[in-house]
Amino acid sequence: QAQDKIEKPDLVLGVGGKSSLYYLPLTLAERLGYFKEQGLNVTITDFGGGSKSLQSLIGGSADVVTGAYEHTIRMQSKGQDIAAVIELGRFPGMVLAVRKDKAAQVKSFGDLKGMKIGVSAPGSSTNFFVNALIARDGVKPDEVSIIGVGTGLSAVAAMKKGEIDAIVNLDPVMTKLDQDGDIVILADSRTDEGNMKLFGGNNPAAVVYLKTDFISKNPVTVQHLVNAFYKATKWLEKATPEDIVKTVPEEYFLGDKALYLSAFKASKPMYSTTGIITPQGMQNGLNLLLQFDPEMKDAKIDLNRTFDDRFVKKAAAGQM
Amino acid sequence: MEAGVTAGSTAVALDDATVAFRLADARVYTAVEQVRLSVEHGEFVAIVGPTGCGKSTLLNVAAGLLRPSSGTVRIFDSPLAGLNREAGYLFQADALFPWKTAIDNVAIGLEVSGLARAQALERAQAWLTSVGLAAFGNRYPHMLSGGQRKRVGLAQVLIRDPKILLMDEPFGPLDAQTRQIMGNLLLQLWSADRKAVLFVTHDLEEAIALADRVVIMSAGPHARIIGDWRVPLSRPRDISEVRMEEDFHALHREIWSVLKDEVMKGYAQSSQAPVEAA
Amino acid sequence: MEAGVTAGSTAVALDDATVAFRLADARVYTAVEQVRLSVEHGEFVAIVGPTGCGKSTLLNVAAGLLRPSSGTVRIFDSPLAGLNREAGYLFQADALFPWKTAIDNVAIGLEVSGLARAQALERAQAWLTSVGLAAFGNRYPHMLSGGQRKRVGLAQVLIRDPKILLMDEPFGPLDAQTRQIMGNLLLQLWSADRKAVLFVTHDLEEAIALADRVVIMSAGPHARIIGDWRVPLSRPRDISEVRMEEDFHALHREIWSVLKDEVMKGYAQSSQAPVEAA
Amino acid sequence: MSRGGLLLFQLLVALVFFGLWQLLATVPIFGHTVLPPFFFSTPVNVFNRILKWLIEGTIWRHLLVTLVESVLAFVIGSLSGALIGFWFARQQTVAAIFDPYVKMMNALPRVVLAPIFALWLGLGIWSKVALGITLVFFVVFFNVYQGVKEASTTLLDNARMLGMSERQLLRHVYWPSALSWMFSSLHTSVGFAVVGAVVGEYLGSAAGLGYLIQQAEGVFDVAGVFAGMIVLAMFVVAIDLLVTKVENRLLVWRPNAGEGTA
Amino acid sequence: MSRGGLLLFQLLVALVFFGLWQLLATVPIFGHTVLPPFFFSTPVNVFNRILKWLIEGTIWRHLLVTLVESVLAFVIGSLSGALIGFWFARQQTVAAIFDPYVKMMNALPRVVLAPIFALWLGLGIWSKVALGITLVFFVVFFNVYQGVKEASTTLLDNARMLGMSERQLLRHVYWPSALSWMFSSLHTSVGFAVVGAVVGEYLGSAAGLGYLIQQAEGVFDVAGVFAGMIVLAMFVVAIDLLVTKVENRLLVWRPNAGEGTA
Ligand SMILES: Nc1ncnc2c1ncn2[C@@H]1O[C@H](COP(=O)(O)OP(=O)(O)OP(=O)(O)O)[C@@H](O)[C@H]1O
Ligand SMILES: Nc1ncnc2c1ncn2[C@@H]1O[C@H](COP(=O)(O)OP(=O)(O)OP(=O)(O)O)[C@@H](O)[C@H]1O
Ligand SMILES: [Mg+2]
Ligand SMILES: [Mg+2]
Repeated sequence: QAQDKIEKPDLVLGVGGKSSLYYLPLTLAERLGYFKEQGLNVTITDFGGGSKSLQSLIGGSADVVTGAYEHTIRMQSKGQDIAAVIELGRFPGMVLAVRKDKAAQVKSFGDLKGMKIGVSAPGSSTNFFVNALIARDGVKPDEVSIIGVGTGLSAVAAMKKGEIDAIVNLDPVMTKLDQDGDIVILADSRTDEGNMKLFGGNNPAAVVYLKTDFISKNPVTVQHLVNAFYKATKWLEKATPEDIVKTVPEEYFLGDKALYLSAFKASKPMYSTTGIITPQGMQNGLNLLLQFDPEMKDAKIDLNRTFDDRFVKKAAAGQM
Repeated sequence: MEAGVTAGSTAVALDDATVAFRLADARVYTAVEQVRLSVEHGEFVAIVGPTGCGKSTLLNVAAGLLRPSSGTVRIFDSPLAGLNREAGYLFQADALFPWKTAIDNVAIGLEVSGLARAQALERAQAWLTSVGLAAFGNRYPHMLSGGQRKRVGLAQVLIRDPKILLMDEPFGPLDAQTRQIMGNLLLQLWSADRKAVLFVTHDLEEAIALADRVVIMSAGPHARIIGDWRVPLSRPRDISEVRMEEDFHALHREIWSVLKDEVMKGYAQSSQAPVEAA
Repeated sequence: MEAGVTAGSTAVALDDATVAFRLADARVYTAVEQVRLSVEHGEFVAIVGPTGCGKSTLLNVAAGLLRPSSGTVRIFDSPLAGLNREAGYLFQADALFPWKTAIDNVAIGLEVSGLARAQALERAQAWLTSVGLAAFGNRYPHMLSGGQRKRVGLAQVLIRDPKILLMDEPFGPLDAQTRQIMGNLLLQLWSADRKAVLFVTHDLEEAIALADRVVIMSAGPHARIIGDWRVPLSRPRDISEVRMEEDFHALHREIWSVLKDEVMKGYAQSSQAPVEAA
Repeated sequence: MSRGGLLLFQLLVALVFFGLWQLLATVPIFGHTVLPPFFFSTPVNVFNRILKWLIEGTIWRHLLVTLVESVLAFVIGSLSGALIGFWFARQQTVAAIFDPYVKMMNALPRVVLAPIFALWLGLGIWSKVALGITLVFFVVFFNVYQGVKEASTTLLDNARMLGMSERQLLRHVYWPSALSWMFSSLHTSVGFAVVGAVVGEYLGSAAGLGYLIQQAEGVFDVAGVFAGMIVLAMFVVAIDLLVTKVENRLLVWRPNAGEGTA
Repeated sequence: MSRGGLLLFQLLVALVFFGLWQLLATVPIFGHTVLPPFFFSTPVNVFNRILKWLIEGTIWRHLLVTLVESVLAFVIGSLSGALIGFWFARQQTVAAIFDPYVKMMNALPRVVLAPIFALWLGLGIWSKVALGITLVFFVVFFNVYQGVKEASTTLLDNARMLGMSERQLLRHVYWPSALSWMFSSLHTSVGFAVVGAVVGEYLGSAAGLGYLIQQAEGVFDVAGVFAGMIVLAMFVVAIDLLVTKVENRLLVWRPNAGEGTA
C-alpha cells in the first residue's frame, strides 16, 4: 500500500488552448471527474500557445503538460529531458486547404508556390506541416509567403477576407470554413486515410508529457494521472455526440453548437484509442522535424527516450 | 453697440453691483456691495482704496470676467452679457504669454484681429519703443525684469486701441520717473481719442494727476464707494508739473484725510471674521 | 558661519560682482557690472534705481540663487557657495504656494525647521494678525487680492526671523497707509534684533524713511552703483512723522536730482541694442 | 448640466451604440450584413450571456481574480512609477544615464515576456500583476518625471530660501505640483492595469476575465468574448470613479468654475 | 556632465548589464544557474544572432515593416489623441457624456480585438497600425485633455480680453500650455506605438520584428527572441531622439538651467 501513496497529489497542468478539440480528452478527464477519482487535485492553466505551456514546464511552474509530441523530440535536442507518458491524439489534426476561388489553380502542393499561406503561427507545427507538403513537389519554404493567423477567429477572418490564399489550421477553424464553403481541402490529417497518404501512418499529436526526473521521482502520481487520461480516452472512443454535449461545458459550443458537433465528428478519428505511441509514429514525427528545422539535423535523437510506455500499459491492464 | 458710442454716452455703468464670493463650507464673503459707478465716454476715472477692498473685483466685473451676484453692468448703454469686447484690460498680475517673445506678446492683439503679421510686428516694435523697451523685443518674459514685464503688458493692451481701458495698478513696479513717462504717454493717447479709462492705483498723487474723477472705496468686506471727487485741474496736463499746483495739494489733502481713516478701519475689520453664512 | 555673526561684521558683501545673462545666439547681456556693495550686520540698506537696472538681480546674487559671472559674494565674511542660508527673501513676483492656505503658507517656514505644526500655526496666526489678515488664514492664494498676497508673503519671510532680510518691493501693491503700517512693523522687528536688511523699492521717500543708507543704481545695461547716501535721521523713527523733517526733504531732493537724470538716460539707452557678442 | 441630465445623455449614448450594433448585426444592408454575427454576435446575445453569468454566479470568482490583479498592478505600478519618476527628476545625472534604457524597456513587447514572468513568478496572480505593472509603470513614470520638472522655479526658489531640505521640497513643492500630472497618468493607468491583468490571463491562467474571454474565443463564442469585455469595462469605470474621488479631494486648492460669485 | 562622459556612463551601464547576464546565464551559483539559458540565452549568442541578421541582411525588411507600422501608429494615434483631447477639454458637455466610454475603451484588452482588426483591416500593416493607435491614442488623449485644462486662468482671461476667438485661444494659449503635457505623453507613446506594432505582428502577419520574434519563439530559439527585442529597443531610442529634438525646438521659451549667467 505504501508504494501506492501519491507523492504529489496537487498538480499544475499546462495546456495551450484547452477549449480546442485537440485537447478534448483533457476536458473530458476534468469534467468526468477522473482526476478526483484518482486522488489527484489538478489545476489546469491555459496558455496562449503550446510553446508557452512547454516553457512553463521547463521553468518549473507547471508539473505536467498536454501538448504536441514534437516538443519531446525538440527538447531532447536542447538538452531538456522530457517524456510523453500517454498519447491522446494519433493524428496531428492539421488540415491544408485553399480558398475556393483559387482551387482551380491548385492541383498539387507545388501549385502553392508564390501564394500566401496562413498558419497558426510562424515556426509552429502548422508551419512545418505545410513546409513538408510543398517540399514534396520541390517548393522551398521561402518560395511561399507564410502568414501567422492564429487558431481562432482571426484565422477565419483572414480566410473570409481573402487575405490568404491557403490555410493550414486545426478544428474548429477548418470545419467552420469548410461548412461555410470558403475552402477546398487539399490534405486532411484528421483521418486515417489522410494520415496514411501524408505520413504513411500515425503521427502522434497531443500527448501528456512531463520532465523525466519528475516521472522517476513520482511514479505513483504519474500512474494515477495516466489512469485518468486513459479512462477519458476510452470514454471518448465510445462517445456519441450526445454524450459530448452532456459533458463538455456549455460555453464551449454556445457560439455554435452544430458547428462544434460537426467539428467533433470530423476530428473523432484522430483521438488515440490505445494511448500508445507506435515506433512508426515516433519516426514519422521525427522525420517531419528533420525535413525543415536546420537545428534538428545535427541533433542525435533517441526516440525511445521520448515516450515512456510503462504507465499506459499498466493503466490498460488495470482497465481490462 | 457701435451705434451707442457717441460722445457723452456712458461707457461703463455699474448699478448696485454686489459681488459675493463663495468660500468653502458654503460661507460667503461679500467683497463689494451696492456699488454704483459710471465712467462716461472720454472720462478718466481713478479708483483708490485700501488693499483688498475690491478694486480688482470691480475691474473684473466691468471686463465681464466676473458676473456680479446682483446688480447690473451696462457698457455703452447695453447690458453686458459675457465678455466686454470694447475693453482692454491690464491685469494686476503678470499675464504675458511666457511662450511668446516681448514683441510677439505685443503684436498678438493685432494679429488676432486679422492684421498681417509683418505689419503687426512693425507696430509692436513702435509700441515697445514708446514704453522704452525697443531693444528687448526678442526676449521671453522670464528674461525681463518686473517693471519691464509690466510695460510689455501695457503695450499689449494699448496697441489694440480699445474704447475702454481698464488698468489695475499699471505703474506699480515702475520707478517714479518711468511712472511719469508712462503716465504722460497714457494721457496723450487718451486725449487723442478720448477713451473711457478706469484706473486703479495706490498712489493718490498719481490718481489726481491723471484723472478727471477720483473714486475712493471703503475697506472690505462690504466695500462701497465712499467718495467721488472731480479733479479741478486743467487739461492738457504734464504730470510732473501738475503736482506743483495749489489745487492739486488741496484736493490731495482732502481725499487723503478720508482715505487714511478708511485704511485704519479696514485694518481693524479684516482682523475679525469677515464672513457670513450663505 | 554662526561664529561670524557678531555686531559690526559685514552681513552681505558683494565685491566687483558682474552679472551677465546669456541670451539666445550666444549673445550676452551684462545687467550689472563691478558692483561693490556691503551691508553691515544690523544695517538697513535701501536700493533705488530705474526699472530694469538690476536690483532684483543683485538680491538674487545675495540670496545665492544666481552666481555672479565674476566677483565674489561674502556672507558674514565667508564666501557664499550655494544658497544663502542666513537670508530670508521676499520675492518681487508672487511666490506663495498655491496649494497651501494663507496660514499654511506662513507656517511652512517654521514647520520645515522642525517646529510642531500646532505651534507653527499658532505663531502663523499671530503673524497674519500683524499684517492685517487674521481672518483670511484659511483662504488659498487665488482667493486673495494682490496686496493681501504680498502681505502673506511678508509674514512668510518674517516669521522665520532670518539674520539677513532681502526684500524686493515688499510694499509695491499696498496703499500708502498700509505701506506705512507695514514699514513700521518692519522697523520694529529690525530694531529688536538688528537684522541686516537689503530693501529694493521704487519709492524714494520710503527708502529714506526706512533705511540707514540709500544706494542708487545707474540704468542698465552695465548698471553700477552711482550713489550711496547715509540717512541722517535719528532712530527710532515713525515713518509718517519722519517725512516732516527738514533733513528728510533735503536728502530727498539731493538723491532725486541724481536719480532723475539716470532714469532718462536709461530710457534712452534701453531703446538701443544693449547686447554684445559673448 | 444637471447630474440627472448627464446620466440620461450617457445612457442615450449607450442605447444608440447598442441599437446600432443590433441593427447592423441582424439587418442586412444591400444584402450584406455589416457586422456579421459570427464575428460580432449581437447585443441581445451578449446581454443574455452576462445575465446568465450573473445569475449562475460563475462570473464572480473570475471577476475577483481580475480585480485583485488589476488593483495590485495599479497600486504597485503607479507607486513605483511615481517614486522612480520623482527620483529621476531630482537626480539629473542618474536620469541622463538611464534615460535611453528606460525608453528601451518601455518598448519591449510585454506579450513576449510572458514566459519569463511565469518562470520568475509562477502561474498565479503575480505573473499577471507583473504584466500590468510593466504597462502602468511607464505611463506614470514619464508623467511624474515631467510633472516634477515643470514645478515653478519661483516657487522652488522661495521654498529653498525658506530653508527646505530636499525631502521637504519634495513634499511641499514637487509633490503638489506634480499631482495633476500624476492624476492624469492615473486615469490612463487604470485602464492599462486591467489590460495588463487580462492579457496576462489571456496568455496563461486558470481564472479571471481574461481566461473567460480566451475560453470563449477558442470555441468561437463571440458573445462570451464581448460579454467578458463589457463586464471588464464596467469594472474599470468603477475603479476610475475612485481615482477621481481621490483626485478631487487632493486638488481642492485649485481655482475652479464651482467657486465664482454667490 | 559632458556629453562624452555621459555616453561613457551609458555604455558602462550596458556593459554591466550584459556582463551580469552572461555571468548569471553561464556560471552556476550554488549549483543553480540563475538565468537558465533555455529562457535567457546568453548575450554572446544574442549578439551573434544580431550580427548574422545584419550580415545576411534579412533583418532590414522586417525592420522597415515595423518602422512603418510604428511611425504610422505613433503619428495617427498621437494626432488623433491630441485633437480629441483638445476637443473634449473645450467641450465640457461632450467630455462629461463620453468620459465613462473613453475610459472603458481604454480598458479593452487590445489583444482580444486582433481578430476584429484583422477582419476590418486585413492582415497587412493596417491592422498592426490600428493596434498601435489604440495604445498611443489614450496616453496622448488623457494628457492633452489635462494639459488644456491646466492652462492658467490669468493667461486665458488676458487672451480673451485681447479679443481671441475660440480658435485663436487654442492656437495661442491652450496649445502652447498643453505642449509640455503632450510631449511627456509622446515619450510614453513612442514605446507603445512600437509595442502595438510588434504585438500586432505577433498575432498575425507575414513580416516585421514581431514576426521574427514569434518565429524564433515557435522553435524555442530564445537567442532569436532576445535579438529581436534588442533591435527593437535600439530602434525606439532612435525614434525618441527625434521626438526630443522636436520638443526642444518647440519649447525654447522656457527658463532652463542652460541659461544662467555667462
Ligand atoms: N476668488 C475669491 N474668493 C474669495 N474671496 C475673494 C476672491 N477673490 C477676491 N476675494 C476677496 O475679495 C476682496 C477684494 O479683492 P480684490 O482683489 O478686488 O482687492 P483689491 O482692491 O484689488 O486689492 P489690492 O489692492 O490688494 O489688489 C479681498 O478681500 C479678497 O480677499
Ligand atoms: N534670465 C535673464 N536673461 C536675460 N536678461 C535678464 C534675465 N533676467 C534679467 N535680465 C535683465 O537684466 C536686467 C536687470 O533685471 P532685474 O530684474 O534685476 O531688474 P530690476 O532692477 O529688478 O527691475 P524692476 O525694477 O523692473 O524689477 C533687465 O534688463 C533684464 O532684462
Ligand atoms: Mg487688486
Ligand atoms: Mg525687480
